[in-house]
Amino acid sequence: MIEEVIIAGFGGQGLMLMGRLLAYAGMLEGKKVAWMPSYGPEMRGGTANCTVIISSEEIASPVVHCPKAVIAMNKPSLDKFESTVQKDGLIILNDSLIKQKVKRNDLKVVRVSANEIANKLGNLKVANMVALGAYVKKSGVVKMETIFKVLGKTLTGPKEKLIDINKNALKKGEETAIK
Amino acid sequence: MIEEVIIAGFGGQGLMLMGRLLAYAGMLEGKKVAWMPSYGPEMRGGTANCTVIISSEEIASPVVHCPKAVIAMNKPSLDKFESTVQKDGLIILNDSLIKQKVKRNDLKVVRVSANEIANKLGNLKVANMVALGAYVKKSGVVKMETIFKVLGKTLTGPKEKLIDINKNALKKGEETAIK
Amino acid sequence: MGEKILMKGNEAIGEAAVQAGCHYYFGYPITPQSELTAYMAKKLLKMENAAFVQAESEIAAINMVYGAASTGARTMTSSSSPGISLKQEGISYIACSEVPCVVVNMQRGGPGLGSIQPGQADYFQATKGGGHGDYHLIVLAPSSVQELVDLTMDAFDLADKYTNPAMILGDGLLGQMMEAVEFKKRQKVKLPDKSSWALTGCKGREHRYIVSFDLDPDILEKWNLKIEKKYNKLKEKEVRYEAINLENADLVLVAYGTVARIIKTAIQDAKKEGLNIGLIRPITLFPFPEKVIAETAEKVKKFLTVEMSMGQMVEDVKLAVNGKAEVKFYGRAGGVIPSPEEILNEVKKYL
Amino acid sequence: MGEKILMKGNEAIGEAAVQAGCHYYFGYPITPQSELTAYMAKKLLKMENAAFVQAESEIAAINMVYGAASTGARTMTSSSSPGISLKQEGISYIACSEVPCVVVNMQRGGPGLGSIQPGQADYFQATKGGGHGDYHLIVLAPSSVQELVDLTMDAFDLADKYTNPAMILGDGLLGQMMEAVEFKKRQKVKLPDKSSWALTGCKGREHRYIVSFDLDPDILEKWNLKIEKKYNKLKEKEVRYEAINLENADLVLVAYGTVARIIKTAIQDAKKEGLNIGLIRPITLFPFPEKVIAETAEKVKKFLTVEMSMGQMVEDVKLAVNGKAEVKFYGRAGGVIPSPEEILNEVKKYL
Amino acid sequence: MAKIIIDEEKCKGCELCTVACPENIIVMAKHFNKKGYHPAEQINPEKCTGCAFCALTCPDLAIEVYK
Amino acid sequence: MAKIIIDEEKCKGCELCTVACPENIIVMAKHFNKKGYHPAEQINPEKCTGCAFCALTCPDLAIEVYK
Amino acid sequence: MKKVFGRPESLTEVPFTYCPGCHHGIAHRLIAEVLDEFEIRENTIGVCPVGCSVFAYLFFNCDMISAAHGRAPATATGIKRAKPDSIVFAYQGDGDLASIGTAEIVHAANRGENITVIFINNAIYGMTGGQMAPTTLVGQVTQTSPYGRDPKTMGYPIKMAEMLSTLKRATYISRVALTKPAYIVKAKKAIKKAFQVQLDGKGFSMVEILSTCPTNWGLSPIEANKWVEENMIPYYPLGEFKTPEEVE
Amino acid sequence: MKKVFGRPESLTEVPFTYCPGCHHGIAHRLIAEVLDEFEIRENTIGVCPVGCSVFAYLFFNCDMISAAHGRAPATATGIKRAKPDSIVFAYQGDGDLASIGTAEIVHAANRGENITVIFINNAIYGMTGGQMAPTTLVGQVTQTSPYGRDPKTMGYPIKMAEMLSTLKRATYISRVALTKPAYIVKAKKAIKKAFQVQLDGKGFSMVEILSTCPTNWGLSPIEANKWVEENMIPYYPLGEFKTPEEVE
Ligand SMILES: Cc1ncc(C[n+]2csc(CCOP(=O)(O)OP(=O)(O)O)c2C)c(N)n1
Ligand SMILES: Cc1ncc(C[n+]2csc(CCOP(=O)(O)OP(=O)(O)O)c2C)c(N)n1
Ligand code: SF4
Ligand code: SF4
Ligand code: SF4
Ligand code: SF4
Ligand code: SF4
Ligand code: SF4
Ligand SMILES: [Mg+2]
Ligand SMILES: [Mg+2]
Repeated sequence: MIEEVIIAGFGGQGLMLMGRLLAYAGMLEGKKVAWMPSYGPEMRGGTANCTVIISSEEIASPVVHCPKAVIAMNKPSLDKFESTVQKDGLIILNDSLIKQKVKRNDLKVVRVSANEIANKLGNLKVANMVALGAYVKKSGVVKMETIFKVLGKTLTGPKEKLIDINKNALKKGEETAIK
Repeated sequence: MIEEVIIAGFGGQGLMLMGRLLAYAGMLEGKKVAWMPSYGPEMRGGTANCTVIISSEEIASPVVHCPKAVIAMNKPSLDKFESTVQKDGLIILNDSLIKQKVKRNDLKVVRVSANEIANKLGNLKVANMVALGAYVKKSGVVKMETIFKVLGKTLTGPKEKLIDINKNALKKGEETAIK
Repeated sequence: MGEKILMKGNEAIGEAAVQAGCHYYFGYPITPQSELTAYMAKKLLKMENAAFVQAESEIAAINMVYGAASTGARTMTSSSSPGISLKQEGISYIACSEVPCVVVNMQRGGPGLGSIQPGQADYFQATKGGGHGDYHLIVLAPSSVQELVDLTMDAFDLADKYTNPAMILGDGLLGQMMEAVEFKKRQKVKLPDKSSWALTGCKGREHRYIVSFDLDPDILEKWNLKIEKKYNKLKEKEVRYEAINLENADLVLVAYGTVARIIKTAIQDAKKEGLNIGLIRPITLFPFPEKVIAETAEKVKKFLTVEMSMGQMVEDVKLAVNGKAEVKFYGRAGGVIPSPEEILNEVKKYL
Repeated sequence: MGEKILMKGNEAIGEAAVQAGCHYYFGYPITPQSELTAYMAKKLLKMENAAFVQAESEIAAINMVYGAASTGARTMTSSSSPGISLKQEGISYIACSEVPCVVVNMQRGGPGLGSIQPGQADYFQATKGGGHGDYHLIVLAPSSVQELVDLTMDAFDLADKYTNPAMILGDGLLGQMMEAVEFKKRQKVKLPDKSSWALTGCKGREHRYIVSFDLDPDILEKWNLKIEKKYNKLKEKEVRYEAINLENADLVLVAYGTVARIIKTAIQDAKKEGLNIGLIRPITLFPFPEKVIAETAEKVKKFLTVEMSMGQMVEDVKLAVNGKAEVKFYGRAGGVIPSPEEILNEVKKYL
Repeated sequence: MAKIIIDEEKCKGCELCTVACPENIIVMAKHFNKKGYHPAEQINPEKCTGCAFCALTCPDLAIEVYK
Repeated sequence: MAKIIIDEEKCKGCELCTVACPENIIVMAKHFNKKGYHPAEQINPEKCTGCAFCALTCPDLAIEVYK
Repeated sequence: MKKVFGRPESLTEVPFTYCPGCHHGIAHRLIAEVLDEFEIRENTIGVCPVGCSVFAYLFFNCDMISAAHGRAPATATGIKRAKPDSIVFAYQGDGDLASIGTAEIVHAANRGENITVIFINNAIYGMTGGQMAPTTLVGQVTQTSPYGRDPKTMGYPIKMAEMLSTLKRATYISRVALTKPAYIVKAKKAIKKAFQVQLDGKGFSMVEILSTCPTNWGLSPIEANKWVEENMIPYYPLGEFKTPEEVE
Repeated sequence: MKKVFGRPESLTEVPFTYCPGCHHGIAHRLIAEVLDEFEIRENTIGVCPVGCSVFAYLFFNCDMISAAHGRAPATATGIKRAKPDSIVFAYQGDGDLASIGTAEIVHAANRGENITVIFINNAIYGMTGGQMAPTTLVGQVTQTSPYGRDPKTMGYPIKMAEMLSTLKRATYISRVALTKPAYIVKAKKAIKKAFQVQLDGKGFSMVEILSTCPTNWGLSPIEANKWVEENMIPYYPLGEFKTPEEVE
């Protein structure tokens, strides 16, 4: 089994954290994992992305040109990555910021109003967790419990109080994925 | 015909000038010439030397390990170079500063009291010309007139007044070589 | 230890260095290796008998390394391509003085300011001597975050063993990616003791000095010959590489670091298509695994070297093959990473 | 002109540069090339529309060259081994930006501070790229004071023609020795006009810029490919070498610069002993005269490369010979100059 | 009588103009621009004096002032 | 009562000691030392006060002072 | 109504790549306005540094060259010596000018090179993600001073304007800020004066601009401005340190 | 009678390679005497520069390292950081310290590295045969200022002691000369003070020594001393520019 996902959006949307949580979870579930960020000044204002690979085998190339799934947190990301997704692949998109339709019709598409939901939860910053929740549910790459466990290990000290709202965001995302 | 001479002594004894005059003269007589100084901090206080090659053919290697002749202006130079002179070669030595004998007996040796002679002429600095005069005469590598001509071209402006004393020094050297 | 943790390549180098007893770091920020400098700051600034200095420049950094390492302390600096170019004079001094230390180069696209994407175009500089004079670095080329850890630790041992600067030649991709790593307990290797040369103050002994020059060329030549001996010993004893199905391979790929990883995917894909492709992955770039390549060239007649450069290591491959087989080259430059697909297509051209 | 004058190698380079229209010089003193810096000061400081600046360092000097040359002016800097190492970052920038200029390296013994005696151990640095990234300098290797003059003038033409930095790779001996030289009238060569890229102020045109980077690796790769084209053209059109009795030679020596001169004496001595020894003297080190060597290797089966180094150019010789003949190496390091006798002895070993 | 024009797409939502304006008539819009920022917008423009403080402060030259 | 010892072979004939000596009792010898310099030598030593000015100024530590 | 404030001709149409609220943009605009007002755009060659402003060559509508990190003053020297009739300015960050480029700025100033340097002091390495600069304030937390800058091992923030003012041929040296319209107007005056010195052939001129880096300071642009006023200005006094009058 | 003046233990028996009358020799002796008097020879590591004093490692009877040209302060920093309990001094010429090594000396001083720097200002590049140094006087003729140093294109002689004194962590900075016994005695006091600052862990200390280069000045040693007194001292005032008291 090998799962590749590219998580893309604006710098500042918490993309890197999404990826790290995912990779961490994969590791805890005994898989081989690799996390690869885009880096450099492009992150300044512009769009950024990271790639996560979770596999039962050794991971050879850490560079993914055609991922199984894409999480597009804003419009430019969808424009950039829609075409790269593998046939019958998965796209999670943040329709708070993406109004247009996905052109390809072979893809599974989950639209999540991440920003609105996050706003309702009281913190726009957790929009990323909403999207991640939807992805984890839909792809089944790791168990949601593992993500929760990782959250606990990651958000420590002052950040600990943020665990609950992040969990709720993940759950909300999960729900939208079920519908 | 190819003639190689190493001119050695203390920095400050005017060795480089001796070599340059010689090379310049060789050039004026239509020969191929090369002048090669020792360089660097060793010149500071310590001994210095330069090599002059005058040849009717293209000069291949400018580095001379066994010269036809050596002009030794001080004791360390004699110690260093006596053994390198070619068989039956020539040594001009400044016996104002070199008391000991030349060990090899295959060599033509001319002892010149360069400092004393120069002092008599009124300027210790022309000791180098005394030795050069002896060498030019003994080796016959270039004509003394050519050296005079070169002196004229080299000592210009304020230095012009030094031409005569240098010529005299050369002549005195010539004489010692004849005796 | 023993348990796996998820770590960024650059930080993994830092942790490995600290665990290898490197408590003195001098560096200057540059993408894509800045996380390493930051990691050393976090670690060393709160350690006893340790020092982290953000130097005013790469030049200052390498010359601080020269000083610290001359006292016998394990010392490291790191940078990326342009910054490494600035260290060349200092590296030449250190190699000539035979002072052990570790220099990390997480290569980026070049030349010039280039790009900040991964590259492999500093191979010549690292292996032939980008600095002046005859000298070599011990050059190690990791291809995973775990290997970054293991080879960083080895680099310090090798540097001490041969009193020679060692270089980790990585790239931006290895530095930026995260993988699960394990800091294994290592059995102590016996290393020469430094008390015979380190500058520690001359209490109870003659004063000594560390210099990189002598006005007498004959003496300087003796130094060169002495250093040369070390290099020959390195070639004899320390060559490392990974070889993958060379037996009756139709073609053998030669690549190091990140590219070698990508090639493994290409080789798997090739198998599916019934193609039997081999791989020789040099782990030490200096000393270069010339023997295994020469031997392979007796059997396999087609070699393809793949680099993220316009063709540098390929010269060492050709020197090793020495006309016995055909050596082709495929490269991407300026920070572009080749894909398994394009490599496989390239392979097919020559089959 | 036309008449012969006695001149020191370093000063001859300076006079040649000025006559070639190089009126901007930026340098920093170092033995054994300081006379060149001094000569440029004497000449340029009393010229109109000219500049001599003693830079605060070699790094400042090469970056001043970058600026001055970017305006289209013929510009030069010079140094010796350690100073050249410090220029590597700047050289990589200039090569990437495709700005023509001339860099002189009068090599000394290395590595480190080394000695101030002549050396040839910066060959790798000069020809493979001591700086980071994929680039090459046009490298010219004179072996007499007259050739210092002629090749310096050629260097400026080649640099302009290929908008690429050119290097004169000499050594301390050539710089310090005096020989009779002639400044021949040269027929004007047609050179590309610089107005298409030089920074002159954007009056009456779009603003333009000279840069050495792009964050998009694909664009940077295109630059690399563009530069690569130039290098291939250089290899095709500008290779220069001197060949001496290759016909039925028992052995062919390969050497450049000072060593090649010394070898000529050895060859003469060999003749006296009835030995027929050939010589290939590369005049361009990049592009390297690989074709003539490859062709010679079809006939002559013994090559001996002689360098004042531990063995650098010999790799390019082997690459050219590509296994068709035996390639031996003899070198002296650290500033030692080999004698004709020892070279001849070495030759005899292989006959 | 003066007016300003804010180029929504140039705006990066830094809010510096909002504090620079002596009339406090610049606020941040609720919606996002293409870059994903909440752009600045002017409220009761009739109050604008054309002092150009907003434009002076804008790092991205998103504001033009007319008088 | 004091005295100095000048090591002829260490001396480089710079003459600095001759001007440093308040008693003007250091002069340069006529002969050369092995290095080829005229070494400094002390005249009428009885005048020496042992002030060590000569030694202080000597760049080559050629002078020792006893008291 | 006519436009009383718009984009200067000396800026291209390319939008800045800087983070929201970053002062680099304001500094760029002020320089461009000065080039416009002196009508020297077509005769100007600018040198951009390595730093967040590495892209400045895309933004300034005049000939530009991108120098190696810290070497902008050397490259500017080369240009000015080869084209003395052109106007040359170098734009540098504090890592670029005050750290790796220390020798180059000191000696360009000491030689009295007839160039103008705009020095963006934002107390941080912006482009590389927030490491300590020589100008980083005591106690300030950065990637490479994670426990705050400790003067015992890292020294005190270096005052370049003051240090360079000790050099005789440094003709005009001043320090300005951009946190409010009044300061911005003053800053422009200083930049104009600096270029005037160059136009008059009077030698080296430099304007140090206290700037913000909201991204790496971890502050909003508004908070960042406040931080400059409350922390930087008290340590880095604003004003002119050297003016042509003081130089014979 | 007993010996009241002889060779300090901190000097080896190796005769100096300096030219007749060169002040390097005096400077060496003074440092050695201070090491003797503090009894720190066995705990001292010295850093020699590239310059005529490149051979200093043969002369000083303590552990030594020969740094790259201009980088002695960086190398000294590395040593001191790795062995804080040792005494570290760097010996540098004016080309080494004030030209190529500008960044290294400025930042070693600014960091307040607890090292001592002896700075030999002889207004020339001695070892390379007499080129202009940043400290060369106006009008002075050298290999690279053949028509005399022209301040318009080469700037004025740089006053390092004054410039470095603007840095807070530069604890002790003074300038001395060696042209007469009285000065030599003062010079030794200054060097002793500088090492005392290091022994007290108070930070960076530097003594600038105005020296002669008879060889490249083309003067006799006696004339050279006169030249220092008549030309250098008036431009480079002697005295202490920074003392520990002034530093909190
Ligand atoms: C030789 C070299 N060293 C290091 C770097 C990495 N680098 C790029 S920008 C920069 C410093 C940026 O800080 P600053 O000069 O303050 O500019 P800012 O981004 O803050 O405006 C560094 C260290 C480089 N590109 N080249
Ligand atoms: C990188 C480098 N550049 C240049 C040189 C050549 N060089 C040797 S010493 C020196 C300067 C000597 O002058 P100074 O520092 O004043 O010392 P001094 O000889 O006057 O005591 C120079 C430029 C070198 N060795 N290394
Ligand atoms: S011009 Fe002045 S009043 Fe009008 S919006 Fe801008 S700041 Fe406010
Ligand atoms: S200052 Fe400019 S960029 Fe910032 S919010 Fe106002 S208009 Fe937008
Ligand atoms: S000790 Fe004093 S008096 Fe005696 S010789 Fe020396 S200087 Fe003269
Ligand atoms: S000072 Fe020393 S070296 Fe000079 S003359 Fe006197 S004794 Fe000789
Ligand atoms: S990182 Fe800082 S300096 Fe760079 S653009 Fe962003 S805010 Fe400006
Ligand atoms: S050259 Fe000058 S500095 Fe060097 S030793 Fe001679 S006198 Fe002293
Ligand atoms: Mg900054
Ligand atoms: Mg000096």
